[in-house]
Amino acid sequence: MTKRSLVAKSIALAAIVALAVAMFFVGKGHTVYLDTNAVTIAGKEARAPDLSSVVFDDNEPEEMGRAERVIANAIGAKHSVKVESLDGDGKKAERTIRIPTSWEDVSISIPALLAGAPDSAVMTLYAALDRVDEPAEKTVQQVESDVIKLEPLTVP
Amino acid sequence: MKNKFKLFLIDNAVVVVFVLLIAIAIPLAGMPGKYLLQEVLTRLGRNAFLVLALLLPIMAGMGLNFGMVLGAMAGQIGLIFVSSWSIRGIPGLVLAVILATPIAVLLGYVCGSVLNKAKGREMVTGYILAFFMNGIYQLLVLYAMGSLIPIGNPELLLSRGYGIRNVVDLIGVRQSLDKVLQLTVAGIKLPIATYLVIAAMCAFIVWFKRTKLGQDMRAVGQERAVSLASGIPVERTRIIAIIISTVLAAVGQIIFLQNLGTLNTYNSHEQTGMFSIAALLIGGASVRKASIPNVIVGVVLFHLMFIVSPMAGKNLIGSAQLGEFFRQFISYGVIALSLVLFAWKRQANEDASRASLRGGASKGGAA
Amino acid sequence: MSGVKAFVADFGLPRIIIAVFLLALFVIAPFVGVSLTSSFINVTARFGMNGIMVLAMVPMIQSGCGLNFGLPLGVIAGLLGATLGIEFGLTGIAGFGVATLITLTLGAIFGFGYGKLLNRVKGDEMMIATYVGFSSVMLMSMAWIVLPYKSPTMIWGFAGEGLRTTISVEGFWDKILSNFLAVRIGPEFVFPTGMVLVFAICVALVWFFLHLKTGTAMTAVGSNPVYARASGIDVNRMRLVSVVLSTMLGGFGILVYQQSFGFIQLYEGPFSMAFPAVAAILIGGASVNKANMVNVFVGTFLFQGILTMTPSVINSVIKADFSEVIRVIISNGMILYALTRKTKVAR
Amino acid sequence: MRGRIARSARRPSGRARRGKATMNSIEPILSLRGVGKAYDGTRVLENVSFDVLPGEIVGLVGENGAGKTTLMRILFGMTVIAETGGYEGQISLSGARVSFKSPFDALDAGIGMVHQEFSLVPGFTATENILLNRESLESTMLVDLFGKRMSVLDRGLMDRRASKAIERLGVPLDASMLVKEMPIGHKQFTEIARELDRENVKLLVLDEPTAVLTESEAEALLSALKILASQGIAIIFISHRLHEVLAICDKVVVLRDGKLIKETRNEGLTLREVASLMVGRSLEKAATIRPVSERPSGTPILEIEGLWVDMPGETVRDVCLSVSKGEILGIGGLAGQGKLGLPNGIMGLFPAGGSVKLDGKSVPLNAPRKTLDAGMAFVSEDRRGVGLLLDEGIDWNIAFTAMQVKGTAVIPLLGGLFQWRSDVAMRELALEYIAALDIKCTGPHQRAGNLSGGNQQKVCLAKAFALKPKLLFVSEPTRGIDVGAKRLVLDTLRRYNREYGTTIVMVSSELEELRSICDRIAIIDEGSVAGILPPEAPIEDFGLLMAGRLAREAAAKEAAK
Repeated sequence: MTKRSLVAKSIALAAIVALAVAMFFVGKGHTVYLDTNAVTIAGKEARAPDLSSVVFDDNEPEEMGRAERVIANAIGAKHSVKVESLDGDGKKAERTIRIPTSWEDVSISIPALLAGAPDSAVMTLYAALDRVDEPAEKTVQQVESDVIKLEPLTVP
Repeated sequence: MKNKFKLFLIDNAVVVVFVLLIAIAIPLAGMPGKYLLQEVLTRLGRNAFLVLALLLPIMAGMGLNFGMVLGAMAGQIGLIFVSSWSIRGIPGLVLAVILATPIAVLLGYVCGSVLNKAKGREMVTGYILAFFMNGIYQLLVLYAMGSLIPIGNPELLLSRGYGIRNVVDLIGVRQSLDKVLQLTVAGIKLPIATYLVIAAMCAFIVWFKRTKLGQDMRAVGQERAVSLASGIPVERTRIIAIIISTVLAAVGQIIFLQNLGTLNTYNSHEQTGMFSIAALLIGGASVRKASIPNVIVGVVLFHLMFIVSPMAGKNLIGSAQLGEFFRQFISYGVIALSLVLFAWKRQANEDASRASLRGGASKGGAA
Repeated sequence: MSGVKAFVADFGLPRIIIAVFLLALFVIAPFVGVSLTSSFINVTARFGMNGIMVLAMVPMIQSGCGLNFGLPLGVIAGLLGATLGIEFGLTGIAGFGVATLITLTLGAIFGFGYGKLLNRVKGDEMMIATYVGFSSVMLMSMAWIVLPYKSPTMIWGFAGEGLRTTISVEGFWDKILSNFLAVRIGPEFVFPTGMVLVFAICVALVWFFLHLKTGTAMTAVGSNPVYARASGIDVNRMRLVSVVLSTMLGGFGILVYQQSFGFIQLYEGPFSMAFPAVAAILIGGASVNKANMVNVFVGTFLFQGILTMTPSVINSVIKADFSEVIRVIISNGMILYALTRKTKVAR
Repeated sequence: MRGRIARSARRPSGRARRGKATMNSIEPILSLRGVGKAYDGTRVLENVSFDVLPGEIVGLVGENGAGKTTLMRILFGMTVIAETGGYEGQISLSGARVSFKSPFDALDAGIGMVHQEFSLVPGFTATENILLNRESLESTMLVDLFGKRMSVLDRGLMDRRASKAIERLGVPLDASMLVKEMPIGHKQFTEIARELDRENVKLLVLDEPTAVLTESEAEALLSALKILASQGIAIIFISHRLHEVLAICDKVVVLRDGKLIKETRNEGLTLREVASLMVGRSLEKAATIRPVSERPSGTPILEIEGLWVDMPGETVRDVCLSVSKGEILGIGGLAGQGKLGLPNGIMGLFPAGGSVKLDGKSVPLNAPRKTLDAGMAFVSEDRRGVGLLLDEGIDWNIAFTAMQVKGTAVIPLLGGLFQWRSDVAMRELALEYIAALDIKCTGPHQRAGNLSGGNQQKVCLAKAFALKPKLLFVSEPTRGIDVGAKRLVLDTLRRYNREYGTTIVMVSSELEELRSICDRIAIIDEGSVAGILPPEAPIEDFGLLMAGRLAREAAAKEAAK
């Protein structure tokens, strides 16, 4: 191997690894739960407007009442949330949030956002209720196909 | 003129037969043309890349690469990891390809080495190797994942705590390639980016044939002994052909699955090989010769038949199941037929090539 | 030391591993609460069920046609025989007898066509056999829907569209061979004397055939076709005879299998028949062009032993059902091993 | 040896060609000194020394087995030489001692070789074949990543290089034509052009280059070789067509039994002289051949007319031959001329046509069983491929054919419905022949594959004798077996001929062997019988019969003068 090709190969390998790492961060997906539940910030209860318009990234605006939840998919870390009260009080807020890569799903509190609370209060790690695993649709035996077992051909 | 036409028919007998078959089946199925068009265009994007993966081993004289299933497995492992880390969209696909490639290279190396030990019966060996590796794949995915190999997302796992579920929802990457630059023409959606990737692949193959490696593969494919005598590393060249094919199959499977959006963990790869091979053969390719037009024509014809035959069967006999069986029959049958025709042709050619040496007495002087 | 090496080289490492593995399973079995007797009886029953299909590999291997991946063709003959027998409403020994007759006749016809085909594609037999087998299975699947069977035990009751996927032979010839002279051992287990006996008779017949002048010629064809031709043997005819024989045996094999299993499996059933039989005879020590009766016995026993023992023993030991995966790896690994070994006589 | 010293001054090669006056002061391109080789104690080459000068064409002649092939293998560093213990003596190329590890080293050093069999890729053009694995390349971006093989072919440069090589050869060869569409002569030119593309080619070795060519093609080739020599390339020309050798060579080197018999300038040489040099040797007192008066003659047992056989490499074109009852007829000739095709064709192993009569009854061709039934048997030259079931025991090997053809060792069961193979009878038959032919083995069950070559040959003979044939074809019975076994095999044949009156047709490449046992010897050349001679005939007559039709005509002219 010549020195030149060694260098080229090293660079290519590094580039691929770098690309993989970049993809990992750029493509990291999160499910974002936008909630209008009332929250308590610093001992004060913050309530959402009766009706508000919420825009997540470039998604269509969602009209939300109180104690509602909208689920949005997010790719990458940086996202923007825009809230506008439709109660007529003209309250507005916009914030760019950064979701840590290690967090799978996050919830974003709209009242907290409107109240101008710090990021840590606006965005929290989404704690799922204990998910009940529904029983697997097939038993293992069925899964493990025979040497030549044909599932009905479904190339949809 | 008439003769030329006849020759064309003989050379493309398989294609002609399928065109006729489909021409009969389409009216029987009674499906709207727009629907058919949409389906065929979608499937072209979905499958063409996989079929392209078969070309190089044919060029290197190794026949139909039944071992491409190994690549499909590698692609699926890549997708499982990407799903488990919930990397989505194009980045998810790119990452899946980056993960799948080293696995595919390794599997391709193994496959190529095994096939080198079974020269002359590469196809059946590759075929069995695919089943064998399927066992290893199951061991890995059904037992090791979630226990030895950490899987971040418990949703992917079976309720017993390890092993990947039968069906993995690829929601994160679903059609993320197809949707890039997607065009809608007269209500028909065209996955332009996918087509571009396929076109790039075709361009690569055309270019590859002009490289030294491509030239060596052609030489090895035609005359192994002569190539060896002229110093071409025959075994290595054959292994490389299989490695490239396996890697392409891995990428092809990722493209295939991103379009479908769901991964049947234990089945998706199994029929990849057969469908791709059947499609290529229907496109007019043989065990020794295959080209990019064969791929495109084959995918279109094969999938047209796939779409219309259940409905045609139902309308004809009143049984959709019949059409279902019919299309499986065709998939297997076309492979059997093509192998038989090729074996016959080879024997006929051998006889013909020696015909000039026979009947020496006709030169006179027999007294 | 060199003796051990020679033995390993001759017998093949994979076979030794498999034999040791099975031995280990038997040794471990009592310690994890798996009854040895019941295991043994189980193995015997499966041995009788599958033996003839393994035997069906022998003629084609001997004549140099390679591993019979086209076994489904014989199985189809067996399915037709069985379903026709039921259609005629025949039960008991008469029913089984008629089914056998039809099976053998059809097996001979199918085998003849199949053999003619294989003679024209020398060198590519195995791959073509596989796909001819598969496509004929699919063709028959269509036929099962279309054929005008009437017997109510076989057709879908409400839809009225073709035959059922599985048909019970209860009331026809369920365990007719297995129960013949059966010996009851313990409360649950019955030794299927009749079935094992029939298997033994079949083995004896094939052995007898291979000892005839014709059988000798067939062996020579497989051993060195050029030698055979130089000795005045019609190589193609010998190959044809072997394919016919293999196909007929395959058909009868599935009948014996069905009577013990209790069901006829139509549609995609025949798919899964060839590979285990191929793997079994290879595990028994056969190569791609040489097989004998000992290979059949040893191979069927080892392979069925592993199939029976792994689920129970491995499950008890590590609480995970590896058995299917192990089966896939062992059977295909064995075939792969046989294919990649250099055969001694070039074809 | 020849009084030339290798360290003389180098002269421009152009002046060197055919320059007898300057010969002594020119450095030879190739110089062999005392080269020898033995395989497993059998000596095949002994103390061979000669030189090849720039621009000189050296004709290398000799019978099969004279050592030509071995010499070329040594020169090319074929691995088989090193694997069997290397060679003796030294080889120098342009004054420098060389010892090649592989043919590729030899190629790099400037030696080109054109083999008898084409080594071409049929689906490639002439250009692609000429430059096979030496293509002109253009680097690409991927070269650094994946190695040189990711370069793109530079088709333009390749075309230019190929045309240059073809031009040098001076023949009309279409560089863009696919090899499979070429006439045979052009394939041969392609092969030579491939060697010429190497910049440094100094020495070209051609092994029977005209064997497959038509007369006009051969002429074109010969003049092309002359052109090459005039460019300073040295050529070693191996051919059995002696008239070609005399037509173009500057020097003739004759090998016989591994020894250099004669090295002489091609001045005033006659065909007869060369032919006798090639085959001549002191004939051992052939006490074993029948005196002329006792030789069977008259009643023909086998009559062959217009026989053609399509046996690859041994094509029979048109043979007419009659074999007398009770005689031993020898069939000789050089390799590739069709002598092997004769028995193989009659016995139905290769497609054949024409008329063959045994005892006046016509025997159908292409049906091995019919010829066996008629009473003919065959011991093939290809023992391991055709003659034996290597995986089976001696008993099977000996008894099988007789069992199938004559029902030997068969017990009829149920009134002949089944024909049971009697392993006991097979064993007895095997034991009988093991004793009769003195087969060294552990017993009748020993696998034939484990026997030595000589004993395998005896098993093959036993197989044929067990058929009790009227006429026995024996093909190369002593090939690849040791001296002691050779004698035994020949004695056995003679005994069966004398004791049982079996007519024997023996095909052999070893003329001496034929002359030691046969009553008559037919020489096959170019697929037909060149002539039939008694064993006592002058040796050069045999040589001339083998040297080709044109050579015979030329010799006749010489004689007429």
